[in-house]
Amino acid sequence: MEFLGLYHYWVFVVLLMIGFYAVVAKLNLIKKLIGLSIFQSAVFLLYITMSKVSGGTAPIFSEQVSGVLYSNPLPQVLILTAIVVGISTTALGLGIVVRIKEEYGSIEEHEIQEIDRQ
Amino acid sequence: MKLALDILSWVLLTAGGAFVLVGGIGALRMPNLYTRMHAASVTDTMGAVLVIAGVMIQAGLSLVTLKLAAILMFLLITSPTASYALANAALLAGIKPSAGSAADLEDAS
Amino acid sequence: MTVVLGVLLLTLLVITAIAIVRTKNLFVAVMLLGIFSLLIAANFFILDAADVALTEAAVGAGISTVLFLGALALTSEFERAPTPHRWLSLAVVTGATLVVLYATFDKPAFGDPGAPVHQHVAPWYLQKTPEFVGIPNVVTAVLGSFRGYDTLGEVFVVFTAGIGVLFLLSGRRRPTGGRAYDPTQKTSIGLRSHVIPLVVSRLLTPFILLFGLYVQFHGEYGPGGGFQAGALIAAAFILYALIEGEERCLEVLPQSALNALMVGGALLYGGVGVMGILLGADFLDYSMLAADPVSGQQLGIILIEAGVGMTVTGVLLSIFHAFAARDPT
Amino acid sequence: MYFAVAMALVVTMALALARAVIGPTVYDRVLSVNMFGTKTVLLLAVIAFLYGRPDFLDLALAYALINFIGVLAVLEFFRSRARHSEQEQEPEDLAR
Repeated sequence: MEFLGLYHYWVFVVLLMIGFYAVVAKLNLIKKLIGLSIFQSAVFLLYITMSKVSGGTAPIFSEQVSGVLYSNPLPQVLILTAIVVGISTTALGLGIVVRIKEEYGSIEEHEIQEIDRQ
Repeated sequence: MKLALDILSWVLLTAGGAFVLVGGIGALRMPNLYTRMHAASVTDTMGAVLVIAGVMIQAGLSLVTLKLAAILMFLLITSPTASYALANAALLAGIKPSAGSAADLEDAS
Repeated sequence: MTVVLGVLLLTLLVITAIAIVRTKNLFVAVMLLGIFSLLIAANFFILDAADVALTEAAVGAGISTVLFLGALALTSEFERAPTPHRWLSLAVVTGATLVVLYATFDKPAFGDPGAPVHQHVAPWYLQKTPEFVGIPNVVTAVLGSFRGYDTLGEVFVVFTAGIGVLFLLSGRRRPTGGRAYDPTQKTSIGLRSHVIPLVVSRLLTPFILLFGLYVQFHGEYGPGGGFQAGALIAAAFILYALIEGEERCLEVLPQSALNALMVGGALLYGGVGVMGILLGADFLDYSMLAADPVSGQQLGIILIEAGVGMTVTGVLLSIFHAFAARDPT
Repeated sequence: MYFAVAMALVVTMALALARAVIGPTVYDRVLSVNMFGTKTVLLLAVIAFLYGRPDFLDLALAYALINFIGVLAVLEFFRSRARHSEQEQEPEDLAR
């Protein structure tokens, strides 16, 4: 069980780097945005992992559970807002991609650069 | 009485878990799209009913039971509808139901 | 025992992410992204973050799939080019992975109550919420009251993103009547094959709206609040638009109403903050809104959550309409 | 007991994920996404009890209500694609 203590962080690292790979290596702009949202989810996972206290419960008081440990509410607040902001900014990115497609006729990065060079 | 209810809910939960698992295996192992859909959807409804009924017995009569009933109702309405719409779309796209293994592959490509 | 569940779900998460990056078919990638969102919501729930999981559910289950599919319909569905410099990129990424992995060994173990994160303001929030705000959901208390500035900023980011999408995409609307509610066109394949979904969706839409309002106003007592409710209400209208046609949805809730919601929500939030100043307290300090500071705080939180909900609904629906109204080129 | 059911659900989710990754047609993938959604609803309901906080069922309820939208969006996507590509593409391509 000891080595599982860091498993959540390892998953965070791997997810982060999968998203990063999609952003740097893929040429398709929508694929890049998908990679970006994986990257974003990895960061969310890191924050929520840090907020967890073993043996704790969600930070909502209730009569059924009293005198128990509560998990940390602060990272949850930050991520809660970040999720909605994330979808809005992803939508903005998709909007830009759609406009690029309309102007250039392509969403592949190398083709767009070629058109730009002419 | 308490013990009887507990045993009943355990039986329901175990049966539900078994149904769900069988459905999952069916969805993976069945030879073509429509049989997979059959495996997934039949056990979707049955597994959901059993699991939620088992949990409901544990919850007793309260707001929680009401919420569980609502969840069950919405699942029972939406899940078959989604399966139906999906099967319909697949049929319209030209995937023929046939008994052969991986038949949809040859039809589709 | 729940650790094992968490580990399994996290492993599935990694497998899904790899599959998303490997597939060339963007439609498949979007489908897998839906699975990814479900998995990460389950993970959040296991990690005690019920509010966050509800947000991810409200956003990830409907809206993000709809937006990505809308963008795919307007662009293309396949990634055509092979990945260049694949091995170089993989090497760079692997190197970075090893560096960050090395850094994780300095992290406190998972769930350690003595970790530095749990020493700073968090215990204070947990301790003082019943006294200062008097609501059971600490997350809502921190979101609305203790860290009100932060949330105000986030609301304005959402608002700005909405305006940005409107600037980018709403310039050239399809000539009116293009895909307007046209019964002859709908019967081609639509009506026959979709009558059951039609009935079910009509049945479901009011329940989603009702549930959205419940989440909005129950946010002080259970998981919920403006962000989740806004996304849920937007999802209800998106369902209506998918079934009845986008133009019908715009007749029910026209773009001007959406603009009013966007602006009005942000203004309501800011206005509550300014009210605090006018009544002699600090910006976004709600203690003076009522005779009793605690009920003042509660009133303030209800008002700003309403503002958040309005802005999020308006922005998400405007974005959806901006994508849906465009013709593929 | 809840734990055993939760494990069965997670294993089923893994199987559904395998089906989503293998395909082969897009309909298989949509099917597995839908199945994954149902299993998530059940898993969240069971975990809420496993944790002894049954008041968190709102989450499962939210999924039960709006999972459906994803499938409908996909169908609408197929339909509009079929309409736009009638002249350009062979319909056989669409099943992929």
